[in-house]
Amino acid sequence: MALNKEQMLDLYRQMRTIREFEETVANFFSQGQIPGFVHLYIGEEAVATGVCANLEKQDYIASTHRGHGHAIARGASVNKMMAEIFGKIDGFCKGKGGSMHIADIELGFLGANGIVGAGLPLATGAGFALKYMKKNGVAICFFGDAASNRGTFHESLNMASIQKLPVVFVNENNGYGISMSQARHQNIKDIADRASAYGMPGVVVDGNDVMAVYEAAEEAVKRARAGGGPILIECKTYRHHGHFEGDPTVYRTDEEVNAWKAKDPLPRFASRLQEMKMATEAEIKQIDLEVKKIIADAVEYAQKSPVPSQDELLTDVYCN
Amino acid sequence: MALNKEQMLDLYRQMRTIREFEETVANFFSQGQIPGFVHLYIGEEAVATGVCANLEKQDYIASTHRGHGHAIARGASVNKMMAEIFGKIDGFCKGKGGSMHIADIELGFLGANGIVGAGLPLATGAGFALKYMKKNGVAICFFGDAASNRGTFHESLNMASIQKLPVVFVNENNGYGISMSQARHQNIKDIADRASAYGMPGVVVDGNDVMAVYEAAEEAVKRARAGGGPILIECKTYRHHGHFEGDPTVYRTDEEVNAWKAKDPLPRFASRLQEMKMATEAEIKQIDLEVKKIIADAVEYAQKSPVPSQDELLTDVYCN
Amino acid sequence: MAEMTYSQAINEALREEMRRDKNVYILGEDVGAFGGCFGVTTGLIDEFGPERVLDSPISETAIMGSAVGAAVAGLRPVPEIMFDDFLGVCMDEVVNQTAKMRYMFGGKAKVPLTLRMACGAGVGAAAQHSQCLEAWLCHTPGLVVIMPSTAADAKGLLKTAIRDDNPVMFLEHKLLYGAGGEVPEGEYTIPIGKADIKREGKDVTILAYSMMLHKALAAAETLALDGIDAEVIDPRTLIPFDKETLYKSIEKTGRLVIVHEAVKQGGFGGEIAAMVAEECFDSLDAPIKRVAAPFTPIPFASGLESAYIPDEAKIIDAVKSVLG
Amino acid sequence: MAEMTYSQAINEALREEMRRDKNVYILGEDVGAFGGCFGVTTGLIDEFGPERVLDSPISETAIMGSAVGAAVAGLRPVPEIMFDDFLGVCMDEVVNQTAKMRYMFGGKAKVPLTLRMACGAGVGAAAQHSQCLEAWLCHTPGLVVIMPSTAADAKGLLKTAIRDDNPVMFLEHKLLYGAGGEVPEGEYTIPIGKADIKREGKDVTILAYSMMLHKALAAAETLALDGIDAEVIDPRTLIPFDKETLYKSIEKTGRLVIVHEAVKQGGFGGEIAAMVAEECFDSLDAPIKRVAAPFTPIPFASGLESAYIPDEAKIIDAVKSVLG
Ligand SMILES: Cc1ncc(C[n+]2csc(CCOP(=O)(O)OP(=O)(O)O)c2C)c(N)n1
Ligand SMILES: Cc1ncc(C[n+]2csc(CCOP(=O)(O)OP(=O)(O)O)c2C)c(N)n1
Ligand SMILES: [Mg+2]
Ligand SMILES: [Mg+2]
Repeated sequence: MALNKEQMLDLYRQMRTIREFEETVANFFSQGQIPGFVHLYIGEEAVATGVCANLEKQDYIASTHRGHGHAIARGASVNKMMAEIFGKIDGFCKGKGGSMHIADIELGFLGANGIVGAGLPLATGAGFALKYMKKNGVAICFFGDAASNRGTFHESLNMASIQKLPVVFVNENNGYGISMSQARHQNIKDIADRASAYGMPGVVVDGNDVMAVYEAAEEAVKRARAGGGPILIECKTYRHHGHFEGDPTVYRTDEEVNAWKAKDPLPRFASRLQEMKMATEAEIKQIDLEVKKIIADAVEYAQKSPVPSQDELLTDVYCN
Repeated sequence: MALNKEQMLDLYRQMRTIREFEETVANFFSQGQIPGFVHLYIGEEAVATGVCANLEKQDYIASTHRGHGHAIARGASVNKMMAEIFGKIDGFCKGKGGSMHIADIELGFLGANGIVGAGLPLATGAGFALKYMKKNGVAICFFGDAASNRGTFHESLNMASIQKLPVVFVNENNGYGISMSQARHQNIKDIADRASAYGMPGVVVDGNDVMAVYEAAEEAVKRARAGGGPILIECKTYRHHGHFEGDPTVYRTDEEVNAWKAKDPLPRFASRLQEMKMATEAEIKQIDLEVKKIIADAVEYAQKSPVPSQDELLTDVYCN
Repeated sequence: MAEMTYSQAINEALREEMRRDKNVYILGEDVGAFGGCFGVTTGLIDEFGPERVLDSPISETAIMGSAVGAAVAGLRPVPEIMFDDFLGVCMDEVVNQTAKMRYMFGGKAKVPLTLRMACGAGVGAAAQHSQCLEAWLCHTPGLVVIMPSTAADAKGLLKTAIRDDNPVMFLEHKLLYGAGGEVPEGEYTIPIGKADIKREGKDVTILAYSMMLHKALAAAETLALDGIDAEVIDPRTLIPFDKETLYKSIEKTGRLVIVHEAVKQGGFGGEIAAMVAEECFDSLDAPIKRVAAPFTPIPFASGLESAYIPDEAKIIDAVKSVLG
Repeated sequence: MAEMTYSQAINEALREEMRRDKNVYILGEDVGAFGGCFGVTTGLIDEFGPERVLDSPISETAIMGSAVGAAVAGLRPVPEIMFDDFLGVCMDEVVNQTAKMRYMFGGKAKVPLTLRMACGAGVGAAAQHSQCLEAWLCHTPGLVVIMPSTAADAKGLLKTAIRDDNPVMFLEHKLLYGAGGEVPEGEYTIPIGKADIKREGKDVTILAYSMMLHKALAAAETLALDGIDAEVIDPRTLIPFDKETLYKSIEKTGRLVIVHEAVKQGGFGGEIAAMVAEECFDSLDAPIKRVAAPFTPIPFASGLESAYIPDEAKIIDAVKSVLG
């Protein structure tokens, strides 16, 4: 289905929101205002954005340690996200989870996850639940190239396939698992090729092209909703920053980074919008400004939010 | 390399030894003389026999819960095996392991294993050691069709492939994981197809034809020894007995069992030997008789062996 | 009361809860037409169909991981892991996902699943099919841990577990499956976290659970012949643990013997002893004794296996030693 | 003596043992040019090459499983799991293969591997990257478990571990990596199974290990100002555990406080308390106190995380309560 102007601009706004959010987090992290580990999504915005634009209320997504982009694309409040990352009580998890555990089940967001590859069976289970309850829903699982070497990948794709579950497995192939390049961590070029081991289709997409991602996901989601079963989509992309903030990235060259920055999904889509006469440069600048304000507000929200009180330590372990 | 008469008869003798051993175990199990779980290899003899005939002293094999055939094919003493299954001190493991843990590292037999799929990383590691120590060796991993759905399969094949290890992964596809048919536990026909997910070759072989298995393994082993890396061989076969002794096998039909019994690797190879004029019927009968005696002796050996003394309970937990 | 086996009682609990709540489903290896490795799920697929009684590939990680995903998405999965020895295969899903999800998400997730598994030695299944691994689970905040010793407890507690919104680890002893017992007729449940005094006594408290409860009761009868009146407490639930019932008993008897089948070192008995030594020290008239398995993997040979498993004689010795 | 960090000391131990024995190799995620997530293996690939310092895919199951295979085939693997929190991913390989192989095979296998991993909270890494899971390992017959608290101990014990023919679980606290300490010059090793009295005293025994040893020592100094003379014992090795040193100390002081960072319930402190309550009961003049983490996953927010981790104040309180 062709997207109209408003929808196209929404895609752009979404990507810009992620980018702005991440740059802001990077900034506060470097100032020592955010504890723990922070993994940024900068450079990969087109993937989450293109995929999540296809989702409906009943759908689920499972995410990774690099989860901010997925959360924003699923529609999570940037205020609550920022507050969580700052460890504040108004965060999604009352400050108990932090960057690696932002979640909102109500929103269909099964959570970022600190265990690489752990989201794969979770999404499989959510897909099972949707099918079981006949909700006409779909579960998306985002996971990295390196995660595709974990046993959970294998077991989940196999199970989803034999149970014909409405699950779309979205591989974010950014070429590295921390310092290990894809060429060193697996002996294949396209992760999508692994789909055939489970009797499901596999598709390769330019992960820096939000429209291409959108279209591939559209087809996959439609197929899954119609009972066609799971599918594996590989999105080729790149992370501009290090694995985590503070990573000196000794394992890659400037040339490589620059080549990928030239394919940055944001300016690329902005030009495309202009070429297609969907937006003027001014309109795009306007969105950028609006987003800046929204993220600045999120920071203010987070900074104003109190830290959790000490009795929060022992609550939420069990339901009563 | 074409096999000579002696070698061919050895293959037959090996298979007959496994068959006789297993039938004897079945018999004693049904009389309540063997405790625990017993999984028999009857019907699958051609696989272990054809593969192991290619091995040298320095090589390793990793086995499964259905490991008697592998042990015998690797040259393990049937006396010590029988004693182990009877829980006696002269068994391979002093009676501490039983059927599911028969092992002999000296012999290059890394052990039967009670955990489905656990042998895959073990063989990968043994292959690594052989390569590291430049021993010109190869490690074989036997595993079932259902085991190919465990995460260990995925992680091991991937690791063996990127490290280019001399490992031959031998899938024994007997069509079932306990009661679950292959068609229900995975959405593919040939497990060998999974090899491409790791950038390694995959081959399908008639697992009831010992010569076919021998030849496929010969090539794979040669390639692995020469530094060509790992390979996956799928042997299509069938187990005549239930999953474990005592299994009522409600999950399969008599037709199916009978169709496979008609392809029984033993009479099939016996006929072939006669067709090829490698052996007369009398010679084959003679081997059968000799084997009967050997296994009867093994039973006597096992029965005469004492049970382990009580202080064995606490030894062998640690090395000193 | 009806007489039935532990296995039948569990089967009934599953059946009743599946009838009551259509969101309850079973997923495990060979749980369908095969009825499960120990026959516990026999017949359920006939009533509920393959949509609710799912045979799984050998993929414990996906069994457990998908159960968590389904649970947070609104179902009440009752996954089965054939042997608790295989917990190591899906321990990450149990500990880092199932147990922590609610807390990590600030209370905004519920994980109402019940993981059933068979534990215990005694059938010659050797080192990888005979363990009692409850101690790992009892060290994991977020989990409920239940180990019933009788058919009635198994049924009542399993029903409660399935209805509970917390993830429950339900350990069934494989030697108990065939054991018969009286089970109340009709609908009933047993609360989580309530110990049961299986025998009243005044001289010594014996705390024992699962298979060992029966050995403790047998020991108590033998001790009675010597004029020793033992109280035998079955905690039934390990997490949450009913301290009150135990402490009250110790106040009365002044002596405690703890019995479990798991390896003694690092076993849950250590936790109980430490708790008592900290909170009940003044009620104690003698050292706390633990009767549990030695620090060794489980041997195959029958004679060795019997020597490994705690028995009546060892319980009696322990009781006599604390009585001085 | 040379001053170096805990991390450097571990790096030196690895380097020295790799020089000494060509069968020693390292396998783990990003252990090569990246130097490991915490920089511990920095520079080793330059000296030993990628054949002996292997970057692994994210496949802990294969890391651990292949290490076992390589170990029985004659090598001395030193695999690394980035965080002990990921043990759940390869627990089967650790518990059912590594630990049990020798016993199951009747003594006819050796598994000389040393699994290194980082543990502990304090850096805001939240619930899945901060745990201390030694209790699981201490409940597993066949394993050696070491948790060094100083650079010198880390170096000497790691060297011994690598030479030992048993599988060793070596837990390094991530907050200690940057901590400096005096390390003996030249070749030395420290025996497995020997506790170290890090501070002599006569009024109370504090047993603490890993990061908590330092908090215990700090508490002891503060207590000294109040005239309380605490003895601080660092077991260093948990399995095998040096009972003798501990019991001798308790005979002197009559009081015991156990401190560890892991969750108290089901933690190894329970085992120690139970052991003492059973075997040393008559030397005790007061209940045994444990200072350890509460029964909750580890929170992210700094204030909550600090409240979670046992600290000096809690140790002081516990000591005062057993003295009081
Ligand atoms: C089971 C597990 N192993 C290792 C890690 C440490 N770790 C965190 S992220 C990461 C790399 C992940 O790479 P990939 O899946 O490609 O995702 P990316 O970071 O590139 O988005 C690793 C090794 C972990 N969190 N969990
Ligand atoms: C991790 C694990 N899960 C489940 C089991 C129980 N189990 C033992 S054998 C078996 C079936 C194995 O099937 P397959 O791999 O095809 O081998 P086969 O028995 O057919 O030779 C199962 C499920 C186990 N031992 N280990
Ligand atoms: Mg990546
Ligand atoms: Mg099979």
